[in-house]
Amino acid sequence: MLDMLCFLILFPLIAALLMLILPNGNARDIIVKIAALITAAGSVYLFIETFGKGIRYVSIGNGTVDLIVFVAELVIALFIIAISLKFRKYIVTALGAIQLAFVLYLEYLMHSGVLPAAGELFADEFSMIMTLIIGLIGGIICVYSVGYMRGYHEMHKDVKDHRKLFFFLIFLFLSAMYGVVYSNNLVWLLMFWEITSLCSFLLIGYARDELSWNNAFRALMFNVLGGIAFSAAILYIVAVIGDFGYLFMDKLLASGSAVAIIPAALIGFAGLTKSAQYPFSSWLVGAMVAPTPVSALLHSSTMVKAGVYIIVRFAPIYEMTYTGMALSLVGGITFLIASAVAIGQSNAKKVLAYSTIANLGLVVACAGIGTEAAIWAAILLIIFHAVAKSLLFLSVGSVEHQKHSRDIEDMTGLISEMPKVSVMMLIGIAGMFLAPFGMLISKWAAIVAFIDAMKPFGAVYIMIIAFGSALTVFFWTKWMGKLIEVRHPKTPLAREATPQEMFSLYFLTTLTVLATIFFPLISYDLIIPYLESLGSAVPVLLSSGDIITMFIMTVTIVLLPLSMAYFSNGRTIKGQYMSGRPVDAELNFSGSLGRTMKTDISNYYIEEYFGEEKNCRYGIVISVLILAVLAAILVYTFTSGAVL
Amino acid sequence: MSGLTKSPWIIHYDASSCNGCDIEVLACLTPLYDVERFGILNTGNPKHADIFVVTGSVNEQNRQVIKNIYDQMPKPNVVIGVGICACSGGVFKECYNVAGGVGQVIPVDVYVPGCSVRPEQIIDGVVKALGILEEKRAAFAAESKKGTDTGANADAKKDGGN
Amino acid sequence: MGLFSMTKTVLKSLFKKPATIRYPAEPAKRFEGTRGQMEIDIDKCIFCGLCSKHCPADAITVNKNERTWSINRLWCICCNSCAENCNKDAIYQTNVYHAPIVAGETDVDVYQGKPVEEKPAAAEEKAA
Amino acid sequence: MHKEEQTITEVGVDNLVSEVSKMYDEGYRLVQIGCGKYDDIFEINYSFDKDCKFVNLRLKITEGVVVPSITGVYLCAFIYENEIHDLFGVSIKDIAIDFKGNLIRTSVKNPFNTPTVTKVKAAKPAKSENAAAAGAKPDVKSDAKPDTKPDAEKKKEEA
Amino acid sequence: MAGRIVVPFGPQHPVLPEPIHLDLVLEDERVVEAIPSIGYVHRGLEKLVEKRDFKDFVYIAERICGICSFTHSVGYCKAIEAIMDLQVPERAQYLRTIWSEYSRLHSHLLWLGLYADAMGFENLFMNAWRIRETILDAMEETTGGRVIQGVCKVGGVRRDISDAKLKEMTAKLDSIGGEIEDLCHVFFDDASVKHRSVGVGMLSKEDAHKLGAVGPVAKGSGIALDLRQTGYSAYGSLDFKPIVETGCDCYSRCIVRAKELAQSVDLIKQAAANIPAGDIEVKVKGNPDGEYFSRVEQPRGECIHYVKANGSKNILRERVRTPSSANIPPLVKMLEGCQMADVPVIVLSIDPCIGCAER
Amino acid sequence: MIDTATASAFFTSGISQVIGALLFILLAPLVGGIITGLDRKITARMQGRVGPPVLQPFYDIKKLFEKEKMVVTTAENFWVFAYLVFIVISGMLLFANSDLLLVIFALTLAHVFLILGAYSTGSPYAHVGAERELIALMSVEPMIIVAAVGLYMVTGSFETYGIIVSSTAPILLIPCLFIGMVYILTVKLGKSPFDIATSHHAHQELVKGLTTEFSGSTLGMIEIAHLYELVFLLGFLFLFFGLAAPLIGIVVIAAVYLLEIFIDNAASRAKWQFVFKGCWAITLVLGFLNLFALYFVR
Ligand code: SF4
Ligand code: SF4
Ligand code: SF4
Ligand code: SF4
Ligand code: SF4
Ligand code: SF4
Ligand code: SF4
Ligand code: SF4
Repeated sequence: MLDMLCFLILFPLIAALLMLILPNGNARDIIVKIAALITAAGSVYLFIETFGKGIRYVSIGNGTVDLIVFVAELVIALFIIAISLKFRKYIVTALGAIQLAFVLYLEYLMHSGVLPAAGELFADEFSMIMTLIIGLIGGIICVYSVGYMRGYHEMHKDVKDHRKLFFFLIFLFLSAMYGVVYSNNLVWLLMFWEITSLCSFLLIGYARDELSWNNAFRALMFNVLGGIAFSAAILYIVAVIGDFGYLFMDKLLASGSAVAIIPAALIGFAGLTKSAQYPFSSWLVGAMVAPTPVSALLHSSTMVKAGVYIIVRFAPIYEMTYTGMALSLVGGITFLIASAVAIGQSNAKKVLAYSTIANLGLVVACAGIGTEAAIWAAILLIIFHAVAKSLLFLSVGSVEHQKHSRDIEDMTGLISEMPKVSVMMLIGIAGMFLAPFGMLISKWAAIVAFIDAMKPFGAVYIMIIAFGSALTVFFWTKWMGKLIEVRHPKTPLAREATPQEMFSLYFLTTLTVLATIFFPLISYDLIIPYLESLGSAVPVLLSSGDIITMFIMTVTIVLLPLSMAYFSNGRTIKGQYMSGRPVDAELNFSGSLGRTMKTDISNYYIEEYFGEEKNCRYGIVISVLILAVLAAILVYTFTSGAVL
Repeated sequence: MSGLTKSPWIIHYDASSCNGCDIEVLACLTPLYDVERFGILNTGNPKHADIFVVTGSVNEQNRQVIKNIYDQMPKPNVVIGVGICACSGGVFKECYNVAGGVGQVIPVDVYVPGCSVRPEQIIDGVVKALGILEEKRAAFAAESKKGTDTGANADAKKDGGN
Repeated sequence: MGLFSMTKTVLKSLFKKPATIRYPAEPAKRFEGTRGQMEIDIDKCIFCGLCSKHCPADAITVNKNERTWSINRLWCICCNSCAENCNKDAIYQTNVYHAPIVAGETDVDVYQGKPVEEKPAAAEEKAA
Repeated sequence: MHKEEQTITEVGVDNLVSEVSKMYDEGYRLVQIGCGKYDDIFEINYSFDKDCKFVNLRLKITEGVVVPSITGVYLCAFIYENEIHDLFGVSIKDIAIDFKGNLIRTSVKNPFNTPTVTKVKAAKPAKSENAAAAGAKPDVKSDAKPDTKPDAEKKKEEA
Repeated sequence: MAGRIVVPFGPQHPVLPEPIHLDLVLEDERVVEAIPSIGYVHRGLEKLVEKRDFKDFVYIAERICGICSFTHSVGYCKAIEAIMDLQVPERAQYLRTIWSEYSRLHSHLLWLGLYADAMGFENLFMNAWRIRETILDAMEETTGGRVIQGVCKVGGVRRDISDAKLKEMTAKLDSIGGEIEDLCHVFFDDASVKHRSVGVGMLSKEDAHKLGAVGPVAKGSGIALDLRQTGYSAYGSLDFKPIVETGCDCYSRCIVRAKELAQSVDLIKQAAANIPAGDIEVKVKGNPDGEYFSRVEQPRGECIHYVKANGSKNILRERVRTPSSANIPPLVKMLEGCQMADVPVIVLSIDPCIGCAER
Repeated sequence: MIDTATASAFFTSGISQVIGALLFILLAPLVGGIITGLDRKITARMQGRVGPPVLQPFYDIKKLFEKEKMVVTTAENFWVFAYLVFIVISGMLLFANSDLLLVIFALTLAHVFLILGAYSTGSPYAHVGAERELIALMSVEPMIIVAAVGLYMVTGSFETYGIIVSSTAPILLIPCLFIGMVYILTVKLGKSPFDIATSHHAHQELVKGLTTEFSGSTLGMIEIAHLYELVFLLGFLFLFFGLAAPLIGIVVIAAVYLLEIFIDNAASRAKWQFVFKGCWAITLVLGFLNLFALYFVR
């Protein structure tokens, strides 16, 4: 147990260091694959080992580790200051300085006391779910990167090859993620948290051009801001509450809202920045400049997941407080507006980015509500989102390599050119919003959870989710439509992507489908026990009737393609209706003025309603207002001691 | 009784008519004549239509349009030439740009004479066409039964696809 | 600005008897002066060809030798010009429309005049 | 008998546009442009109207003379000028919206420039395919056999 | 972000009663380009003058179009009569006026119906056409034809209407007046109709003038252009004022036509009250020699029949400039930047009749 | 009216679910067809004409299956078939005591299939129709979800039988939601003024919009699905009355349907912007007010 937790944190770290020395080449590629495989296998092993055993603590506390942690945090802060000075990003420098000050002050305070050595690391069902997500999806993304990055550098001769650093960062990232998930000690958690910020910064800036750097710094800025909030929470515990025991998450959570609400809110704020909620969402959109595997990593299994992970962890504290409501309203607003913005995008990765932001918003909304049903929904959302979203990112990456465009319009009729990738992409998209796939179940659960949210707020949430899911249907369906819109069939490509890429895609597709089929098991064996461990009565969330309903739908969906066999028989094939105009195979027709007109068909983007700039502005304004209210609530709590 | 003759949907195309016959075709749909009594709908889409009503004569530009529309109609279907322009080119048959009646381009089943035709004549024409439609349906049903056995439809698939 | 300004008309139509003439179950409405198909009293015709000359649709063929007068029903526009130009008043317009013609059916009506031998009849007419 | 007063002033190719501009400045509306070919002379009438006062400019040209477009003054002239170009083969330069001979696609080129009215009997189908747009090859395969002609047509030919 | 959608709109399109083609380029549903192409109904009938006797040509002229068939025959006959200096009897002039206005009634009712249909208002379409049938009945009873009348001839008209019949006709017009009013009320006031037509297809007065708009299109843009004011047929002795609206949009054009319904009814009544007794035609001797631009106001606006003859029985040149062809340039202007859903409404708002535009 | 105890006893038994589902599968097309036939007849009468026979919808469908099987791409059949299947499934679920939210999601899924079918043809008109249908779907979706939530809040059950056997008719507490549902029903039934994506007759700017490329049996499947959907929608409306006021429910629903026919005949087609904004505004105002109020009533 102890070994496995440490192994999962340390093994990727070692692998990362190895990457720094290995030269580019097949050997490194193979080692990457092996390391990824080991990480994934380790995750699965840990999962099996702890399955059904409830919560477990591990202490490895001794002064040395704490010192390492302190030094690491110091180094990170200094690095941030240095690099931001170099690029003249003085806001980031300032933030870094604050962070540095906090770290030093914290060390000064802690110096006087002794930290009880009790379970710095821990594992329960929730962390196991996260373990699987990080291990399996993170691992598969590593495998995918091998082929992808080779192609990337063949295409982009102008970008300097930093693949060593790339793989170093990726593995470091995984290590830090495990750290985040397993840390019980908040100070440790903070360190891992900062490492993820830094890794993402460097990965976003991979191309080393101006755009990349700018976006990378935006990410860094918001994340450091979140880091400061996080350290403020720790400072609060140390300085105000004054009981070092509360530096352990389990204690803090057990202490209930009365004690923990302020640090929980601060950490929640940190979670908002990391999970790219409004007003911080722009960093995630900017992160699109990075190579696709990076985006996939940031979006599906790591980084943003760290943000929502921590918020969900603290969800019980938020239950029935205005603080929680404020957080979850930010999430709700983010869900609504990011979904709307996604409609106006034709860049596939941007659509994915906004949909990630939206989905995380929903998770945050659920977590902020904090009831058992809501947490149940939040965890389901995390799972299904991770699987389907990584599948989508990777398939978009593969299409991008073939078509040299990430524009959805350029995917017209993709199904006839790249049938395998397209079908997987379709499954991924369906996984994001259609019954009986997972995301939809989660949404269903969220609706049920919302109804019982704090009294009049319930109505607001219902409206938000009702409108939000309608928006979701729009942009996903039109994307699916593009994929299958065949104007004239082309011959499929012999090789749609590199074997590594195809393997990763098959793997993730299988995962998406399996997660859907086995979701009752996931619910009964993982989420419910976790909820029980939180100590409250768990409502019956899934009746057997619902499961049967879902089962009927799933079976139907699986059986339907069989009908294709019947339908491809005895049909006369005729061209499209073109108002009686004669057309050629490409649907060109002779237009006015003697021109030849090409029949273009593009999707609707309806920018008059769903324009990016306008909506993002609304999102930012509203969320800033809510955060201001949150600040007021906290100040009030701080001064009066009454939990709102 | 087949469904076809109880629900013949029409598509109307104005080849190069003078409007006289067109508006009479439209008039058939309106309250006084109301051909929906016979289940007739004006679909405006060849793919939904059973009866192709052409008014006006064929000229260089529209001959392909007529062909295209006819081609996109699923079988069994019938064509009615309405008005003498559609039957023979009418008073314009000697104009340089008029190639003649619709029969120049597609096979016509019923000719409705008149200039302009009267709604009652059009109704009469449709009634005649229904008889022909029923014959064609029977023939089509018999043939497609054979077709599925022998796989004769295979080449139907090939041609016309674009 | 009104919502549902159509209400009155809709309700009126709903409760009134429909305006429809149930042709062919009911007879078509027809006026005395309706322009229908052309008929000829072939006995009056002298096969002079004037009608044919003034037919804007060239629908009439007159064959003096064979004493036939024929009209192409798919060409005739029922304009009555032939009747107006016939000095013998042999042609007249009815108010009956021509029935539709199924492909393959004949569209030319040929009228055979009585053989020329009937001189006495012509003489009689002259006398009168 | 009601008969409108209608004046006709002759203009030449070189002062056409300036004369038309004058009409425009005086607030006239362009009513129509019409062409006729009498013997070898093309007669092009430019008709204007102001408060029901009807005046015409008349341009007489012979084959091959290039007429300047007046679309710079009256944009709506494009429809008439294209038509004259298509039907008479008169070349008109600088039409603002130039259909390049595709406004009215006729089976006979410049039909009003040819002396006789009676068309060639039964247009050859092959030609019609060419008339289809550049590049766009017709996808249509008609079930109609080329010889399926209504009896009316057949009789006409026999006659 | 919005991409282009290119749709071939027409020639066969259910909303178009007649074939016209537009290369429709859309962004989302906003029209960025709509260039028409025509020629689907071009017959070349002007050339038939070489074949037909000038008196028989009137049958062809009538078939330029089946909607304002009657006014075409008036325009053509008027040209010949002007060249030959024929004195058409007064009664014939009045009869021509009456039938012309009946044509306008039938044409406008037909148009109102089609326009309603373009907006997807099926019931309105049906009711407009139902009322129109009473007009057609009157036409058929007096001329023998529903849409192609064949009563106008060079030198007069072919059929007379008895005074009793005229009374009966005006009485009938009175009796359907209420229904027409109900119908117009919908076009004037209904919220859903206004939603589809107010502010749609703008054409400013200047543009209308510059682009040569005629008929209700010009009148809807504030230009009082009505050729009936020149006083041909019996219009000179009747009292009326052109109807003008200044909204410059589809709504205004629709209002103009709706108001012209009442105006036509009024004109018919005036004519029926004042019609003198007498002959209905003069004998035509000889052949025309000369040229004349004959202008008449059709339901869609100014139509010109230009005839040039040299004294033989076949005239040299007949050129018809029809209202619809004059209204195509304004149409191109109106379509700029509209919504796809507005396209049919705008196209219909010029009341396009391609039959005559291309002849 | 009906003894609620026996009713709930019956409705909780599994057999009732099977019966409900079977009845729906068998009877819905008949009922839907006759309603549609009457609809067309009444519409015709409102237009002053005689109209088609009441059985016309059945003739139409029979006819469609007699026609040649013509497609642009064979895939379109698959999507349309999936549409039909899922319409039937969502109806079955509704009539067999399933979770209302899942029923709604199944319905959405069905419509997504239909839209995908239109996309798959690669035809400009079908494409624009598909986009418009998607807008229509997006317009109505919130209201349906809100209505389901409202029903739950009143009756304490998401399951249809649970809603039906509730002792008070839900409509008493959620009248605004009912009105909202009636509003969006116009969109769902594809009636003027909201027939933006396709409509039964032609003459619209999109030719036949969504269904442009579907012909013969493919179109036939769509027609059948429409019949099922009609019954589904009316059944959904019935939930607002339940067994507490079944007769009133039937009368009100009949009246609502007549109202829809009337509106169809008394309005022109709106532009999609209006449809979208209108539906959302209605949902936002009526839906929110009613839900908000419910929190205090409960
Ligand atoms: S698809 Fe685009 S980003 Fe990817 S390698 Fe090609 S050009 Fe570069
Ligand atoms: S508001 Fe929108 S457009 Fe502006 S920076 Fe943020 S994400 Fe980009
Ligand atoms: S037959 Fe006569 S009325 Fe009909 S289109 Fe031809 S010319 Fe016009
Ligand atoms: S009828 Fe006329 S053509 Fe015939 S013989 Fe007499 S004058 Fe000559
Ligand atoms: S009625 Fe007219 S068209 Fe018919 S035959 Fe007589 S002249 Fe010719
Ligand atoms: S004009 Fe009269 S008499 Fe002469 S051929 Fe004709 S029908 Fe006979
Ligand atoms: S504008 Fe031309 S086509 Fe239209 S009705 Fe008038 S004459 Fe006929
Ligand atoms: S209003 Fe028009 S488009 Fe709508 S159903 Fe009726 S006819 Fe069809």
